[in-house]
Amino acid sequence: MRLDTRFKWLPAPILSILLFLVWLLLNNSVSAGHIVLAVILAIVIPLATSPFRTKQPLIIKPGLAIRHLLLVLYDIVTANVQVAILILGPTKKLTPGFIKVPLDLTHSMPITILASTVSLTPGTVSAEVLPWTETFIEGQDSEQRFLLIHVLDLKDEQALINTIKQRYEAPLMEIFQC
Amino acid sequence: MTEWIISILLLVGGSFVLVGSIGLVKMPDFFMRLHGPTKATTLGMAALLTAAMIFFSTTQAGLSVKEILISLFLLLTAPISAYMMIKSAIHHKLESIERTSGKDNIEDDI
Amino acid sequence: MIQHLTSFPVLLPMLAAVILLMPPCGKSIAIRRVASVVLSIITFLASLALLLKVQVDGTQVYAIGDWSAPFGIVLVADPLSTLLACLTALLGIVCVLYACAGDDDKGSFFHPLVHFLVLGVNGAFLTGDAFNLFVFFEVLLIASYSLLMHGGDKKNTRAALQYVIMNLVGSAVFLIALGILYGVLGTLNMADMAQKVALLQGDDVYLAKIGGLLLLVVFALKGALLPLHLWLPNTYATAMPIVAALFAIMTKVGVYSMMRVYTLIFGDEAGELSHMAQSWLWWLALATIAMGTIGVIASKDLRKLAANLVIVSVGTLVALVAVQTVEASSAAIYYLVHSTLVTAALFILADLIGRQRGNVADRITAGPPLTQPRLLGVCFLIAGIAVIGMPPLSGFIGKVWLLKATLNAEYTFVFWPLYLLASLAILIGVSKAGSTVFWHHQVQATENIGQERVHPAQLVALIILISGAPLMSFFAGPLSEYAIDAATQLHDFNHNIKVILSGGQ
Amino acid sequence: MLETVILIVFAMIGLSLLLNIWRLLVGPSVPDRILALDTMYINSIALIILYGMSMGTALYYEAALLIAMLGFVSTVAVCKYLLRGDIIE
Amino acid sequence: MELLYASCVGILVSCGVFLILRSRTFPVVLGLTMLSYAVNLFLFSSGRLSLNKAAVLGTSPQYADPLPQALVLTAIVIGFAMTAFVVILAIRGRADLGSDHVDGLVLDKNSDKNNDKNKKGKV
Amino acid sequence: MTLLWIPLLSLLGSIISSMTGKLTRNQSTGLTMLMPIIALLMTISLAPAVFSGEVIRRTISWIPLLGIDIAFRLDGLALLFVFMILGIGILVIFYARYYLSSKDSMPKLYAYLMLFMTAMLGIVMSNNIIQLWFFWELTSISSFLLISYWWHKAEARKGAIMALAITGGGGLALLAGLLLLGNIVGSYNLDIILESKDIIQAHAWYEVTLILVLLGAFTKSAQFPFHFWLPHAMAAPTPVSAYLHSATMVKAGIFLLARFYPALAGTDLWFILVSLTGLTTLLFGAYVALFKHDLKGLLAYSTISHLGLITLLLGLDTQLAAVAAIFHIINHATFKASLFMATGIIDHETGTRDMRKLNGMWRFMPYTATLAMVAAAAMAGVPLLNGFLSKEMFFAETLHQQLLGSMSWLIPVLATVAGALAVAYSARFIHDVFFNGDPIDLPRQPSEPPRYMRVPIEILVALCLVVGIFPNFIVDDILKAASFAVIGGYVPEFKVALWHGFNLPLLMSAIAVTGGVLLYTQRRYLYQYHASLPNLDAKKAFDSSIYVVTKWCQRKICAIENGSLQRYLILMFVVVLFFAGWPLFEMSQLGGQKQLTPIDVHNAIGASLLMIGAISTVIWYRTRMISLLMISVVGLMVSVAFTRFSAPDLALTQLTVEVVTIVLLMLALFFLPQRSPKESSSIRVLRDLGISAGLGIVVSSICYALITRPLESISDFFLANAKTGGGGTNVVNVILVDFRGFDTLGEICVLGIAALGISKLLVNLPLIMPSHDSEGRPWAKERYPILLASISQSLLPLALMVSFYIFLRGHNLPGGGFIAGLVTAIAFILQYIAHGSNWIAERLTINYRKIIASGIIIALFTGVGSWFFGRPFMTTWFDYFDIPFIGEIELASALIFDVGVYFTVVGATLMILASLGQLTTNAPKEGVKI
Ligand code: NA
Ligand code: NA
Repeated sequence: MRLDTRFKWLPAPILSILLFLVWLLLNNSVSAGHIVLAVILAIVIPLATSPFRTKQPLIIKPGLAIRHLLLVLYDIVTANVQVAILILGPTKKLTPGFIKVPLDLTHSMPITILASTVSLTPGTVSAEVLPWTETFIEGQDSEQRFLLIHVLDLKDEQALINTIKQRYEAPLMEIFQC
Repeated sequence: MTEWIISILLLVGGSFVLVGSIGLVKMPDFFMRLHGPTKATTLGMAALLTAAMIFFSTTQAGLSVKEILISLFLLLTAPISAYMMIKSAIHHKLESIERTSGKDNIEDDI
Repeated sequence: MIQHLTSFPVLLPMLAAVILLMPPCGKSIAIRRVASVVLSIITFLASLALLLKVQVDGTQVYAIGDWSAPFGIVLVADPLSTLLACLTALLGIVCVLYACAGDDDKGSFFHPLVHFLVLGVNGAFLTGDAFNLFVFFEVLLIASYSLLMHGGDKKNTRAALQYVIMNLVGSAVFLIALGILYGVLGTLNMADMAQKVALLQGDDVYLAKIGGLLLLVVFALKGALLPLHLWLPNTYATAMPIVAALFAIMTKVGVYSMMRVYTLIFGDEAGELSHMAQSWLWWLALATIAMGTIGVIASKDLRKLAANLVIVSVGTLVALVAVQTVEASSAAIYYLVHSTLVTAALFILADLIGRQRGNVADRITAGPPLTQPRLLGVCFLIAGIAVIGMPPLSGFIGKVWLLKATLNAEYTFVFWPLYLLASLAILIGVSKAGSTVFWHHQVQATENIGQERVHPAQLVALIILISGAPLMSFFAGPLSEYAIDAATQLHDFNHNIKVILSGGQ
Repeated sequence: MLETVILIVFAMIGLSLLLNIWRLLVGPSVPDRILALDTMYINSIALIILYGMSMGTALYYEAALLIAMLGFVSTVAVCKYLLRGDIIE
Repeated sequence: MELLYASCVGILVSCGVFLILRSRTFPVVLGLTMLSYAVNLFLFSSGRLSLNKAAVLGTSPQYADPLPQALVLTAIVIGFAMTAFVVILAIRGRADLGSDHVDGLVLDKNSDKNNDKNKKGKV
Repeated sequence: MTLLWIPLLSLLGSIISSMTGKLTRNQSTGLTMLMPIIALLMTISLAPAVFSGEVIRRTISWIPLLGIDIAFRLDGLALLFVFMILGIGILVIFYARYYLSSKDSMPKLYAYLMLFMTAMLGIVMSNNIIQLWFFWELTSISSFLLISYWWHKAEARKGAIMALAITGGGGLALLAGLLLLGNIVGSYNLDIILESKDIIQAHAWYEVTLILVLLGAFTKSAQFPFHFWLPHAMAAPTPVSAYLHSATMVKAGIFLLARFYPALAGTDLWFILVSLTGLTTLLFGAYVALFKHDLKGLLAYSTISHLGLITLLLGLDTQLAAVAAIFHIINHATFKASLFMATGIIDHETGTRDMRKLNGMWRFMPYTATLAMVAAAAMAGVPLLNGFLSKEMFFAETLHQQLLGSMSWLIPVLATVAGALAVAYSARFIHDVFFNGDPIDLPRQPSEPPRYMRVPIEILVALCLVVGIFPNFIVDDILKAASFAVIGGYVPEFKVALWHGFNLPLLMSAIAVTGGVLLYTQRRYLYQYHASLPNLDAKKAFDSSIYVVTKWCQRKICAIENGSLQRYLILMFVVVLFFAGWPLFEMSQLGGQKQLTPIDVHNAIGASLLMIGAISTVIWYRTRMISLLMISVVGLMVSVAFTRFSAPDLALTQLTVEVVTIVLLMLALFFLPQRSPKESSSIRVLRDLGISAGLGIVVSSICYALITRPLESISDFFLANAKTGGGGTNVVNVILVDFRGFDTLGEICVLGIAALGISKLLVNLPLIMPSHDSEGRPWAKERYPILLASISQSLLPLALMVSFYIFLRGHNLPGGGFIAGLVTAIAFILQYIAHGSNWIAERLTINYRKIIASGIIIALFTGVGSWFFGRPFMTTWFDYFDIPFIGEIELASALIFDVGVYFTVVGATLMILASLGQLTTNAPKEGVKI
């Protein structure tokens, strides 16, 4: 796990890349002018906003990250169909439930990514990060954290927990090397 | 051909959006209602935006991909909105339907 | 630089306000005070210079952004608007100076807000564009809201709340009126509007009429014309007196706007809509005078008294506006300047008197003797004589002039008796108030808690205002020439249109 | 064909919006209403995108973008209010 | 469409005015907000309604009237500033006067009596 | 030139005497007297010319455009009055030197007296009627100051106010009359007016004018029923009374009658009004005087009576009556002034003026008594004294008049009765004070006054005697000159003489004297009768009527300005409803000729959402949280409507503003109660519904009428020039930053001021922060949910980039500094919500006030920049540059202006929200019940 980049002027490389792309996307243009501007912005904005970011683990394995992203997107698409079916189907048959997924992740950003993934994938919505403490201390794992999830149609609790942990949490831990 | 693709994407997107809203109306408790809008609508939007992207790329000069950005924002924010809403629902001690399992997993007073 | 003079009365206060927000003025109160006074004097001098330029070169039209009317916004500096800009700047000096004695430190941003208020008022006076008028109205209103709460206690929170809400509704009405007028006339420059109004046909006439009448509502609210005057007494009486003194000019903005709108846009040349608001203005003005007079008699403290005198002066002015003759307008111009200075002086006096009377403050009851009875007594006498309209001060000339000007108006037989009775009531009310405050002492007036002497800065401010009355009387000759000149130009429709739409050539 | 499809989708979105407002009106709880409003924001994006497509102009794109960004902020603010009362603490 | 538009404006005006006439600050603030929506729509419509004619040069053969749009923009901003002020003033009023009544107190039938009470309370 | 100096000198005297505070009393008196003495000498030097029939004039231009000049004239009438004013004035000043106690401020009295003298001189010498009024009112003011000289006494204050109220009221009537007069004649010049008798009397306004002028004269000269102020003015020091009520103040009214006699007299209306008023006053005053126990009271009513006499004379339709009137003016001035002074001595020496206590003064001050008795005899009309002569003339003229037709005999009879009453009260004055046994309970032991205090009385009494014995020798010239001025042109032959032989007037005099003595001796019965009359106290009536009026006004004001905002608003809405609604009914057809746009389904749905949102906001307005959600729907739909109707910029602005507003309202909701109580009655709700429905209908009708009509506007210009002249293709934005950039400058000022004002409002704000929500739930403990915190951090750079994007494209495509600013602000607000204000404060140390100021400065200086190119403020500049590799870019000053806008918006928005947020963070949270 690494929290700082090698370059002071590039505190958040992924963010900078994202910003670079976003600028080009916004302007629908890859003209030289916009590329120059995009580069400048991609450097200036992260620097300017760096006080407003708490240190988070860097992505160590970008390739894996992209693969994971695609996987999540795929899951979103396929599983949403299922939700649509659940919604359109008879509601009486649904068996909703709350489950707690134990977390191995200890930093807020990876947890956020995991929670978002869970929320976007079918049948589950992240509800809480438990237990609640006065201040969330990044990287601290002395106390076991859980993710409280509401499931629209809960069939097998343990299976779902395993799926989440293996399918979504494990790759994240690998991406961030934590 | 592109017209077909656009049409299909539009219809799919529209359907998902509609399904999300149906879920909002149809589901018996707040926690179940949350699922439709959070997911189906987001996906529906993505489909619609893709349709728009193709539409503008073909009808107007040059590629138009900025619609991706809206999808990106939605993907970023929808889970957090859902999270905040479910938090406030728990705080408000909203009743979930009886057959909901694992209610004891909810911790009080957060 | 001289060719940009027209914009100075507007731009200088804005600059002043922002300078006062920035270091070093933002930090040190001493620097802020000096800077504020100096800047307000500069604004006044610039306004005065503009006035002289207008006297020499005639009406100045300044096209902001080099976009001439009717497309861009133009500032129109004619004798009337520059006179009022000068008056505003003068009040600005007085206000800033007076507050330097310590009032400015009772809340934040006093000095910048005063300059912002002057900006708004001057903008409203000088602009030739209807929507820009709205913008400056809002500038002066928002500044006034903030100033109203300056150094405020619980009492004026309520007044401020009501004042703000009333004016927000007023602004909504203003926008609707502008929407209608634009929707019918397709233009925003007031001179251009005037031209277009004359060409209206069919049902469009009535739509424009609604627009015009709604503007009347707005101006009546700002000017405190019956029945929209109700906010004023409380607002002015609870505001810090120096702020109320500055506010003396704000009702005049309403009156001024009526003058502009109902002599230019809906004036002689407006065809079917010509003078459409005249009879409304007339009767409302009379009712306002009556109401203000009742208020004067009923006033239990000096600030309320001054506030009600403001209402009477508004009624009087609007009655003159309603007559819509050059003579009446010139009387109105003279009276406007006079009444602004005098009522402002009365607010200040109420404050100074109140400070020297301990708990009794400015209530019109027996109280402890003042620390400086002679100084304040003489000032009150002067202000009182001026406001009553007795010789030898400016009020008497105003009174003679306005009676003379209304002599041949319709329904003079209502106005004259009413006005004369009101004058009598004011005479009794003010003399009773003065006699009670200065001469009627409590038997056991031993404790003098709130006694403080007049600060030199306050004195200078007071003298500036008070000296207006004798000076305006002494120089009534040239002033009357000026007023008549200003009024003549105000009513010279074709000349105005030509000048404004051709950019002052 | 596209025009017809757009019209159909318009109808779908319109229907969604009506469903949303129905939920907004009947509640029953405040979070329910917030959810309804949040959904409405997102459905409005769809509406605006469709307007853009039906008129063939991309001028309204930014409006959609801003709703996506800002609708979130108001939802968060309202939820924070329910949770803590004080939203900026 | 024009009729529908005008009706919407009318409804907004009605609702706004009704809320403004309530006795507590919060509904009044809502009413003012509502009224400003109505006014903005009204002012906007003074350039007439037009579909797909955004006043961006080169995007369509005909353009909507850009002037009212600019005016409404100004009006929105000013309205926002005013709303912000009145909201804070309402908070201030509640804190100062102990009530969120627009008159700062709950008025009885007899206003005279009440004024006196009010005074006593403040001295 | 000399003419001007006469009033000027006395004004100078006023100023000089006010500065003599440090000098001794004698020096002060001497200096004060100097000026009027010089003036008197000047007047004397002018007298021969006037006697020879010349009218001396002097005019200085003052307000020529209003016809108001400084114009003086000296004719016979004026000369007579100038002599009286200066002469008696000098004597009074001298007398006051001894009268005032050491506690009283002498400079003050002298300054007021001299001011008063100036005013009187001004009245009598005016040749411009507005100037006349000027001095007329000046007498009211200066007499107010004089009467209230002893302001610590309640009766002095009240007397002064009463005098001011009555004479001031009369003054207003006079002003009206004079203005009408001036309008009839076409000039305010007295010369012209006096020559325009025929025009005036033929004019339709004559009656009104006459009545108004007479009102002025009658109030000033204390004619019945306006007399009552005069006795109360006796609260003034006696020198003041001696001056005001003998020769000056009250005579001003008489002077006015005499002055306008040539122009206004001669009609039946004049004769009836003037003579009957005079007659009533004559009788009334004489009657009341008899019963006054206060010496000054007696003199006051006697003054009223004598003024009535003079008025009656001026109202008689014979020319000699006017001559008699003028003669009596002189005589009354002399004997009344001396009587007042004598009273002052008695008061001064004994400490009382009550005739019931004062008895037998002859023994203590025989010399003063003699003087007083002579003067009183003159007042009674005893032969060998001046009073006798003018009374003879008066009796004679009452016999010559034909005023009341067949009832004309009544006047001489009543005049004789009045004469008898005068004799009776004069007798009482003499007998009750100087004889009639021993004094009772005098506060002081009486003795003769200081020698010089008697000098003025001696002079005046001597005059009474000399005039009474040698009338031709002393007053002939001046009387003729004055009469000439009053009657105008031909003055009938008259002969003032002591002896006219046995005739009817002599008989009347005899009857009066006998009757008077009889009355006095039998006064017991008269007193009993008088005591049985209802006691009408004018002062009480005046006070109580003022009280009643004041209370009435206070009640009305309380009832109208009841502090209820709802009432004020309803009034405004009703006015709007009326003004906007009424012309609608005049329209022949509401809809216009424009082609209507068809309705489509989704628009209908949007509109219905908007309406539902609005209506539900109203329905749920008590549950504030829900109504807030409902109004958000409206805001959203308004933005959608803007996109639908081709206004992308508006949609963007509306959306961003909407979010900030919601955040703001959420903040407000925390500090305000969560629910509105139910307090409006159903009738009230019904009324409100009616008004709001009415307004809705009216506004939508207007809206419909507008948008169904074709429009020709100036906008084509903007469309045509946006690119070429403004350098941008987004016309709305070009209007905002260029064509109408001035509006935007004002708008950012509004925003900045609002932020300043808000932070001002928040200073020392005693907050009430609930510890739980409206349903009693305590707040959640988690302040900053971690998921929200981390996603907000990620959104900030994105949002900033979007805001930069929106900013940059604004000139050419929808966007601009304002929207960009709001987006930036909202991105930061999200940080505030997610992390709290302390967290931000640690990381962002910029002062928002400075950001606002810099924003405005940038915008302002961008505008000013164009001055350096010789262009007006805010003239924009733009150009296209071809930069290698990057391509063509546009640089425009409007962009810099927009930067200013951006900064102001960011600064203001954050200042508003953050300062409120900061406040709660620092305040302790307490449980306060709501
Ligand atoms: Na806070
Ligand atoms: Na006696």
